[in-house]
Amino acid sequence: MTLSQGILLTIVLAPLAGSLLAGLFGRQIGRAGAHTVTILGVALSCALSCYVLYQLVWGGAPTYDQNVYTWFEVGQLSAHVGFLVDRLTAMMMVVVTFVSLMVHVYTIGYMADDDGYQRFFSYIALFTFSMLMLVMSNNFLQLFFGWEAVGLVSYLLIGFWYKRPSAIYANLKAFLVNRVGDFGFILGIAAVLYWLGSLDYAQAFQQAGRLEDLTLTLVPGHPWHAATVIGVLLFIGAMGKSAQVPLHVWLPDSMEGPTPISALIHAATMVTAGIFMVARMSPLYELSETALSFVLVIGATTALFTGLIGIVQNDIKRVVAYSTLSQLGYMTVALGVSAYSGAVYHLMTHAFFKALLFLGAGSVIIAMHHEQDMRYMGGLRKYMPVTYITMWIGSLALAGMPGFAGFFSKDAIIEAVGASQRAGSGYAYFCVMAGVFVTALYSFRLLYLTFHGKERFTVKAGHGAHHDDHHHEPGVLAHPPHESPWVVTLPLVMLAIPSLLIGWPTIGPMLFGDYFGRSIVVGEAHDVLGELGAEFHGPLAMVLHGFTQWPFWIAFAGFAVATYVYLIDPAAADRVRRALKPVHELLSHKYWIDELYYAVFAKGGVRLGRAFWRGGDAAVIDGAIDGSAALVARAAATLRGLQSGFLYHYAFAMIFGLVLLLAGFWLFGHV
Amino acid sequence: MITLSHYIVLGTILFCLSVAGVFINRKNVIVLLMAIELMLLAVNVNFVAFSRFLGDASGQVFVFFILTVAAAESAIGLAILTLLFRNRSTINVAEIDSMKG
Amino acid sequence: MSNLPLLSLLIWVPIVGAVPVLLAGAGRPNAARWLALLVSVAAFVLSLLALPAYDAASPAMQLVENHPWIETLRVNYHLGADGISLALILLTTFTTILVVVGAWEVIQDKVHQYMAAMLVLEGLMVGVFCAMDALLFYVFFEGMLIPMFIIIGMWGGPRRVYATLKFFIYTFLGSIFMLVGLIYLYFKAGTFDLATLASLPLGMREQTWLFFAFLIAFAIKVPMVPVHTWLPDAHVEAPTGGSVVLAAVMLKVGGYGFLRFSLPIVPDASQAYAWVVIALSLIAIVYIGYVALVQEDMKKLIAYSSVAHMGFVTLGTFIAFALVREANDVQMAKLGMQGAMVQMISHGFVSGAMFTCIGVMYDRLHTRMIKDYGGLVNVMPWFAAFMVLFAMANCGLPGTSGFVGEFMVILASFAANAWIALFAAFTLIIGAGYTLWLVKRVIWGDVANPHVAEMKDINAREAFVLGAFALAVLALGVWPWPLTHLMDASIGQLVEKLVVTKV
Amino acid sequence: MTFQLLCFYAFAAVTTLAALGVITLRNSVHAVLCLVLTFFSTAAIWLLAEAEFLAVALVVVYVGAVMVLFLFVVMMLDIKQEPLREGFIRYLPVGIAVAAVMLAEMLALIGVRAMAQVPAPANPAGDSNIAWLGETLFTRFLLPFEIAALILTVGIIAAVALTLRRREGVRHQDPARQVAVDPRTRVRVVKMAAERGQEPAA
Repeated sequence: MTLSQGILLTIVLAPLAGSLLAGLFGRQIGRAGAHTVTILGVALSCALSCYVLYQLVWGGAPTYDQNVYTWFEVGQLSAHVGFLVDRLTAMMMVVVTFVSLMVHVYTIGYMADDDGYQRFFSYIALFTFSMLMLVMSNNFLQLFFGWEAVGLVSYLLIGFWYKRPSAIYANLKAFLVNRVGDFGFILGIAAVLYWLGSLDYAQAFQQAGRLEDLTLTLVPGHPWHAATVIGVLLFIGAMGKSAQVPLHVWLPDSMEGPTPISALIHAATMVTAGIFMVARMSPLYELSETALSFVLVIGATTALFTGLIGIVQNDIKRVVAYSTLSQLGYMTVALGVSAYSGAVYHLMTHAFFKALLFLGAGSVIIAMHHEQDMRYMGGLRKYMPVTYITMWIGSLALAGMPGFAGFFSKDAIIEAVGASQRAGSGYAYFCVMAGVFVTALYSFRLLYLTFHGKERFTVKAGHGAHHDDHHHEPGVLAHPPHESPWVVTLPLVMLAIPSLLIGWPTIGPMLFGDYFGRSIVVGEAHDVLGELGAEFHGPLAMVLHGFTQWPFWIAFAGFAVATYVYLIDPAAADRVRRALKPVHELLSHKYWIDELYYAVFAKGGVRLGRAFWRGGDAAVIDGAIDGSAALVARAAATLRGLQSGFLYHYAFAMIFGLVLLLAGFWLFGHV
Repeated sequence: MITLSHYIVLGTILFCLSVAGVFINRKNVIVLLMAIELMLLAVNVNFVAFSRFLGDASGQVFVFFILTVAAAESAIGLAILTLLFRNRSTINVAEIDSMKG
Repeated sequence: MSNLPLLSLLIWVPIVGAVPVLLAGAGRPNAARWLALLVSVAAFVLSLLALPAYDAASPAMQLVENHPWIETLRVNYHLGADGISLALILLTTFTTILVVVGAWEVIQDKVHQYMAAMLVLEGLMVGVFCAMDALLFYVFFEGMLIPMFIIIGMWGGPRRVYATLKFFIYTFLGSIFMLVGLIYLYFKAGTFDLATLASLPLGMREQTWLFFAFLIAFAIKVPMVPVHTWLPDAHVEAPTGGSVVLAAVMLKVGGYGFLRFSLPIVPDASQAYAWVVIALSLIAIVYIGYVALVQEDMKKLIAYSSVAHMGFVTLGTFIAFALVREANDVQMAKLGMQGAMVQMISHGFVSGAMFTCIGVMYDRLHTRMIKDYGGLVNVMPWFAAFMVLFAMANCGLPGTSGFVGEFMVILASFAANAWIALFAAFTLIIGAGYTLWLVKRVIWGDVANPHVAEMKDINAREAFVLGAFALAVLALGVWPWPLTHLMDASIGQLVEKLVVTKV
Repeated sequence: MTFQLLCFYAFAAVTTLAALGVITLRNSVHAVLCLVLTFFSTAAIWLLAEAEFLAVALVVVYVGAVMVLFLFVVMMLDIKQEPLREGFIRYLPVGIAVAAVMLAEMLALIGVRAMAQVPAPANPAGDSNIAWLGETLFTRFLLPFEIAALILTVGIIAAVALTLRRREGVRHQDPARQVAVDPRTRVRVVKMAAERGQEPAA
């Protein structure tokens, strides 16, 4: 049983076809047509992905690694477009297409009265195509193609409501910050090609041993190991895409996009591309302790410090966004301690419960008539029970409640960090532990503020009867909130199921078994998951064990604090805020990083550009050019006096010239 | 016996006289034209002499052409002069400086 | 079929075709338009015919025509094409059709003269790309200036006189140096034949002088920093079609010149001074990127971005030296040079398309200032789609042609020196910065003012032009193999010759 | 001193003096006459050099045609002489100095003494200078000859074109226009609505 190229091509191209149909002929096929074709495309893709996964895991199909066509050929060097489908890829394919399918369905409800309906479907189908290209790639070139293509779609979707100044600001920012990451990424690819001689994964990994003795000297006297250079450069790309500190600033702003894409792109799939990429490159990363330590520290910093910001956010989507940042940090930490399968595993569980949380938040937003501020919510549980329950499931999974999907992956990561000997792992261990508390705190804060407590909105019938997304008065609704239609709740339920259950059957094979086989390579010396695996006695044992561990109690502390401050004694929140005013300021301004970047890079760039333009181009270069022209003009004006217009002056000049010439001949002989 | 030098010296003297003429009659176009004729004549004398002494007909052919061109030149020169006089009632070169830069 | 003098036809069909266009006269603009379209399509078909006649596997000059021209000087009418020439010729004929269609209703004044000038320009540009005799090359190289001079000077904007003079004097000054160099070579070799000149042994001192003579000529044409300031002015004042041809094809003559003259004739000096060109290219990429960022005039912005993109062409060309001679990495050198060539072709499409887009906007609002626009997507959705696509190509998004060349050049330059790659890769950020900021201010947002609100979406003719560009951009981005295959053998040979020193 | 040499000196002296007259005489008419004399004596010197055809041509063409043209012009134009003489005295020394310097330089360059010894070879023309000249002219110099003819024609046309002027208000017949008359342009038949007579005021 082998994988057929036809099926793989169909998986990739079906969403693209849907996207093109919906995008180019949106007007002809109408709204229903648009969502039908794209959903059909993605559904087909999802079904076939599941089939591929089945073939690989149960059908015993070997890893598929073949080129589809040659992209370019220069001498002996060539680049191709091709697929590498192993179990890692198959898992990603299933996650991507499944979440994407859920989001497609959900969008029918969420975007029901938006003018850009067809366009939106076209975009998200295009995104599915790009993401599949990314995960299924068998070479760096195609990886970069997918990498940038998802960035493009993200750009288009963040700016989907292009009339909003904040949206088009956010999408520009997202693209540019990602570009900073790509800057490193492309250099990383260049380094791979230079040292390993191929853009093809298989060939490059085969040559990875060559990196041992190679160094690169950028600053004289400080040679760097080739593996470290490659690792760090590629990881800079991942930092952009997966929003790691300090390139995390774009992700919270990306919430300007419609909620479905926040779920799909900015939580479940695209932002995890960086994690996937590092896991894919594990044969290279294993060669450099330094690069992995770098990954570890960055990840740990992201995990804790962005989570902290989440505590003070009032926008429901932003809370989830910061939580995403924090969870991405966890995944990165896992990568940093060589627990690649832990990272990928968390990626998978996170995709489900974070998509769930976002879609749930979206459902709340629909109910609140596009009000996103949690300060004007509260008590929603009686209006929208399905959303309420599924949100609880998602939050518990996020907080790492034993038994829920998030528990298995997160606990494994924390244990792995604890077991790791790598430089920086102490710091990382502290961060992830503290992060557990923070995660629980903001998760339950969100739940309490939204669904519990008193209703902090008023319903005023007849006020603002038009159903649009700009509200005049915060907290004033035209209609009472109500549960969302089935197209919205169905995906919630569909996502809640894996959020609840996916951990049980998968933890064994994926984390401690040999599910990933040779897709992920871990060096003998730092195989922390292998060590943990020795103590693994099935999921039930792990769950039970989980209740006795520190992370559970830390999370419980977070839950307790949240419960007291936001449910039992709401006034306490204000007291705490006042008591910790400087800290609150720091967090609510997100450490002033945005302001700093704006001042230094955006403003500074423009100022520098203006200086170059006015100073360099206009003053120096054109000054010299125009100056030389002016010099000629002045010289000509002076010499013009010689042209008196009098015939005899010219005649005299000629005769004098003749005399001089003769004198010359006479004096200097017969030359 | 007339030697080549005789002719050449004569040509030289004629030429220098015409140069002096250009200098001292700087305002009278007619005399200027005549001075130019003299210059050409001086050249022609040399040509004829060289042709004779080198035994090459080319020299005389050239004189022939110079005469042709000189005739054309003086015809046009005089025409311009006439035109000039008709338009400005003077042939004083000192008053003609519209070519001034 | 195979006996047709295809290259001669490619040169002379447009030039001769310009005569009836001119004769159509001012009274019959439609006749002039259709005739010009007919001629340009004919030229394009001819260039397509050249493809099957060309054997991409062989690096030799093909489709050669060699007739004595000025026998006393031993100058020959010697034409020939390799993969590089052919690619550029295709670009030329393709662009000309689009320019002719693009000018259809836009040019109302003296249509016949405009069209004729374009056709003559096309013929001359093709001539530049297939001349195998240095003097013939020079004649075409200079001749090209004349129609462009006329196009900018007659159909240009308010400051067109300044711009044309600057354009003309700059480029003319450059080519004078080249002429001096060529004459020196002529006295040395007794011929202007490029193949002979390429195998002519030259001392280092001579090579250095010649190198700088060529450098000045081609650097101005490309243009490289710091002799680039004619380009923004010329672009701003030129009519849309003029800008398109200028950016899409004429700048390529500079890059082509480096490949045909500097590298084969003075390889040792080129190697010795490659660092100059590389440094200037990097300055172009970074410095010009910043300058582009703050432009207020869209055409200027794209003009500056052209300078930055052409920096990749020169970088890719000269990085080959560092690689071949110092790192002994022929493979990467080929990649770099191939990247430079792909970048040239791609930049032809992308910048041509960008200028066309600006032309479309200008036709409606008669301003090129960014601040006069905003929220075009509301009123012109199809146009916005095209514009965003081309903007993405301009900032080198994979899947569009803009990516391929930059990618290759960055990969190659990393092999030469990581610092060079570092600066080159900076374009990813700054290129995206200026392009997308432009898009943000022009395309996105709410309708900025009542004038914008009245703008009509593109008509069928404009859609055809933009669509053709879009197809080219996407095709080249998704599958560059046909192009790289076409040029591979020629570039391989060029790089292998670099190894041989001439001193 | 042979007779020929004597003649040469005589004619040379006349030539020089006449040339001097050309540039110094106050009256233009006199100057032209002096120029005529210069040409005459030069023609004589050319005869001594056995260039008979050119000597004759000089007299016939130059003296006969060109100089007469000069005379015509000088006499036809009513030129005030006085302003034209301004600066004559002032520039005289300069003129003489320049001429003298030039003469000295030229003579020094030519090397008069060295050439004084060159004897005249046998006349290559043989008996007929005209045949000799004509043969050369119509074989080796045929094209220049034709061009010279063209130049003369152009000169004539140019001279005529320059001096031609159309006078306004001169009545004269133009036969070409008279013949080319088209009756349709002469008579125009106009159709008008019949005019109704004014009603007499009651």
